[in-house]
Amino acid sequence: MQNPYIPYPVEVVKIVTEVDTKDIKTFRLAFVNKEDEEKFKYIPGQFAELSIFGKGESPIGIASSPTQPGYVEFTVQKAGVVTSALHEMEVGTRMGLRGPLGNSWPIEFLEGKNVVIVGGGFAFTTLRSLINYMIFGDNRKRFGKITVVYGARNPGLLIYKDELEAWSKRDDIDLNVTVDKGDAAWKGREGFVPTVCKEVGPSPENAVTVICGPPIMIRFTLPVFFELGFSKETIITSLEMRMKCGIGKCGRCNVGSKYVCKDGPVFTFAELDKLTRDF
Amino acid sequence: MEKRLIKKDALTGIIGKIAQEAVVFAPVKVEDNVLFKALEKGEEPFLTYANSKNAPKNHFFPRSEVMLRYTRTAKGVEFAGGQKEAEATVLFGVRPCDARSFVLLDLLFDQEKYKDPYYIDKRQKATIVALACVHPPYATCFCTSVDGHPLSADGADVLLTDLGEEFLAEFVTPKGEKLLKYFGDVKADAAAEAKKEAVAEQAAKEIKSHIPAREVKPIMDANFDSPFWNTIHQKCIACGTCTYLCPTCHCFDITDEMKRDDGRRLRNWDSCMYPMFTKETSGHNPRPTQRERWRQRAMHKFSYYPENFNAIACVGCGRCVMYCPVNLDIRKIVTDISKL
Amino acid sequence: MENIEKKLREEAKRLLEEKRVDALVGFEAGTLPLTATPCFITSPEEADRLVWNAFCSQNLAKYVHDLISQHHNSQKRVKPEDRKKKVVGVVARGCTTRSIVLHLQERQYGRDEVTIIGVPCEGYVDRKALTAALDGADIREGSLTGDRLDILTAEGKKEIPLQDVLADNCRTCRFNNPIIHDVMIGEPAPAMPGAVQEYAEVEEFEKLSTEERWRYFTKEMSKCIRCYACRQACPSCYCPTCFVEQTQPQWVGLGEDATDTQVFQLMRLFHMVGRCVDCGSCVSVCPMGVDLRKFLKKLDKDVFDFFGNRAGVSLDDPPPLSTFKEDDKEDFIYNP
Amino acid sequence: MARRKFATLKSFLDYIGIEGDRTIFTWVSASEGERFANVIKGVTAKVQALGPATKLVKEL
Repeated sequence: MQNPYIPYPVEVVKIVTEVDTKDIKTFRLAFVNKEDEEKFKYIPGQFAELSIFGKGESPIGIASSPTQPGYVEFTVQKAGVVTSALHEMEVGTRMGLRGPLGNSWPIEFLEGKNVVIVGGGFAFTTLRSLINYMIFGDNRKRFGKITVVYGARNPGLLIYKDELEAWSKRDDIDLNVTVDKGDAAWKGREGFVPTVCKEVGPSPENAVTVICGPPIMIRFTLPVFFELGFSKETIITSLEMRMKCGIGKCGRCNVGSKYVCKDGPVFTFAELDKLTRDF
Repeated sequence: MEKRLIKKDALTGIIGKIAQEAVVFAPVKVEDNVLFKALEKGEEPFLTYANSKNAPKNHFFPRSEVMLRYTRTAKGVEFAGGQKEAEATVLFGVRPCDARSFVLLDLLFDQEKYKDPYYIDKRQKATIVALACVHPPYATCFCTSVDGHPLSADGADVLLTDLGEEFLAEFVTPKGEKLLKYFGDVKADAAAEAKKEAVAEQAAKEIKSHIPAREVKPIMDANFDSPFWNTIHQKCIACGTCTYLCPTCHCFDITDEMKRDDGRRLRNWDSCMYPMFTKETSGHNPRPTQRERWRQRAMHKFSYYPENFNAIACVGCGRCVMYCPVNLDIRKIVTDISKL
Repeated sequence: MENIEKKLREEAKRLLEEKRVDALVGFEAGTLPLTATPCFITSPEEADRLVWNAFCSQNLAKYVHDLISQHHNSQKRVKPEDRKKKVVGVVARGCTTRSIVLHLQERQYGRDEVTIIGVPCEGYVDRKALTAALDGADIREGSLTGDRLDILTAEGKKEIPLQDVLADNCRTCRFNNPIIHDVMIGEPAPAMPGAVQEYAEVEEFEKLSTEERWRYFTKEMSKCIRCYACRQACPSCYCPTCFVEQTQPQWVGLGEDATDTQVFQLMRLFHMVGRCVDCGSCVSVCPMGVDLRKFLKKLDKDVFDFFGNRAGVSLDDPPPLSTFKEDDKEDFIYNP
Repeated sequence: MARRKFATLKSFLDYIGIEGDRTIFTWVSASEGERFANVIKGVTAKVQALGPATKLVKEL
């Protein structure tokens, strides 16, 4: 019997400090045993438990794409016991990785459709995974128009700056990066995500919106998409809850009868409507 | 199914013999508590008990267990599963309500995807000898409202029923039949079976507490935001007594502990009654007050579990009713909800 | 008692009608025989639910603290001029008022935020002692007449003298009448005869050897299942985050390791120095019957012996650990 | 106030069965070098006489 609580040993091979405040870093982890990578087959939108021995585990969305073999990446904000310990780590440190866990972005459902991706702040991680997956090689042909709206409070808080730069040069992806308030060096767009979404005004025709960000952003962005004509069935999000086991046993991350860890984290708003709200 | 009759005074001897080949868990009187625990040498099982204070689930899902052990070495941390392989055990004298709790816990821990090896290993190696409640022991017993019965063999491998002069032993599973050799060779006759039928009927009649457990799910679902929830929790002191004594509660926490270079990852019981249970690092708590926590506990047992597993997550043992320090009675809550 | 109950209801009704209290905490009949359970009343019509009898065990000051601090929190974001005052009424016996005095000394709320309906007390029934007296038999029906409990169990009828099943803290209670009150119901109760031997049990225990005491401590703590009922029921345990739940650093393990449980209990107990009013709530709520009082009473005794202080018996006394005298005990200080 | 806390703590630890000689308090000023040395010597001797502590010591 495979023990789902035992992590795979991994090694930190690269650390990127993403933001000016230095409290968000991306960790690239490589499997110590090559065969484990095979077992850790994941789909964008899934998450994993990062395991720091002596500290505990923390559920984090996978930021890399399965099209990037050899490693898995996680973008982590320093907050609690585990993430603080993680931020202290150096390249070469060994830790544990348990997963992949949860459902994923519904790739099959997105295929053949125009995809609108809306991200806010540091919740952009699994969206980055999805974008990299969709634009990788031949994968790109499987999807229609890709529109991205990504916002942060200020330019210093935008993550994956190099990739944003690279994406902006491609003509098969409509990238709209915005900040709530720019600084002297900022030449891009200024404005809140909901406003930018309205300006970009994607058509609901054969389209799906994937949205991930702070609750307040979601609250104000949803009406924009409803107004544009998107239905609750075509707006998809990913939930966050305090988790421990990640496999639907420990009993804390449920929203109604569904466990965010096992039945989620990805839900359509139509599905969420049916659940008793407790989050 | 094999059935045997045994003399009433033979039970202790049988337990003694089984104990020579397997670890036996049985109710034991420890000071003022009757505890379901591993029989130690020279310890007498207490078989005239009503029910144990702690639930026998503790054997499969202990208060605290090691999931993983690790050591800090020069090369980095090395780790391995900390699971001790379970020994063969016999749980002797489990009440039918508690035996049923194993069936309910199996649904969660032994799912198709994600099997819980800690629970399953111990569960597979345990044989359950249940002791029927010929006279349901407490006025708070309500097993018949939650798909149980005082003489139910659900979850048991062997069911013992006191027929007055002797015990009827029914070997309901192949696992149970492995214990046949300890129970003598007097086969039960039709008369004994008829007697059991009568006892069963009488026992069910003696259960006086009834709740509309099967009917409340749709009412609960429709009343998630009802003002009903605004007041019931007021006297709850947010202790975990109800969940810690409950035979079906299974929520847990995972924590790490280290001492010098050695560490372990533990899973400990946790309780939905605790404010910290769902509190996130950011400080946000999706269940910010005892109102949401109580609603969660009630909904989990009577709505979510039925939805996910088609079974009510309550066996009607009455422990939470009897030992709640402030008499927050789940029977009353379910009954009151049904009237909404 | 019945007379007291009648007066209590009248008084509660009056306070609610005159809007002198916004909410009132008292006891109502429980769902099991011979029990009472805390209840919360906000309208005069509900006053008839109130009971006052020998089954009212919890220290309601716990709820007074909770209700008032919840209210304080709810007012934090309100402009000072728009803040509302809330008055919580409480049915209080001696120990309950001691806890309130303690809260007031520790500046948890103002005297004007609580209205105390004082009731005389002659002790409450210890549920575990009652169960033990019945040899574990389930109580089907029961009534209290004078000093006699008439109980029907599955095994038959039984009579038990009330005195035999009173909680230990009640038998030796020195303060069974309210220390402070706004309204007093009935006449003060006579002193409890056991009060003179308040510390007899502690003195007996002190005579044991160190190892015997350690064995007893560890044996009792091994019963603990860490459900935290003791902490949750205690009116003096009101830290917003208990040290057990702090994670940075984590002071104590959360599992069932014996030393972790001992450390949890030891720390909690020691937080009660000069703050335990001997209400017995922790003992009465403990599902496993841990003998917490053996240890709490020692703290009480030491604080009285060393500093002449008893927790919560006077609004004028400062809490013993936040004051000192020149001639305080110092014979324990090492002097090589 | 510290004196009060220590007085009750020492008494309480002793009461639950932690040997009294394991809980030792004294005042030492930074200028009292010799006294400090004596205190440490005395405490070490007391604790050595008791042997290693096993009570409240957690083993994983």
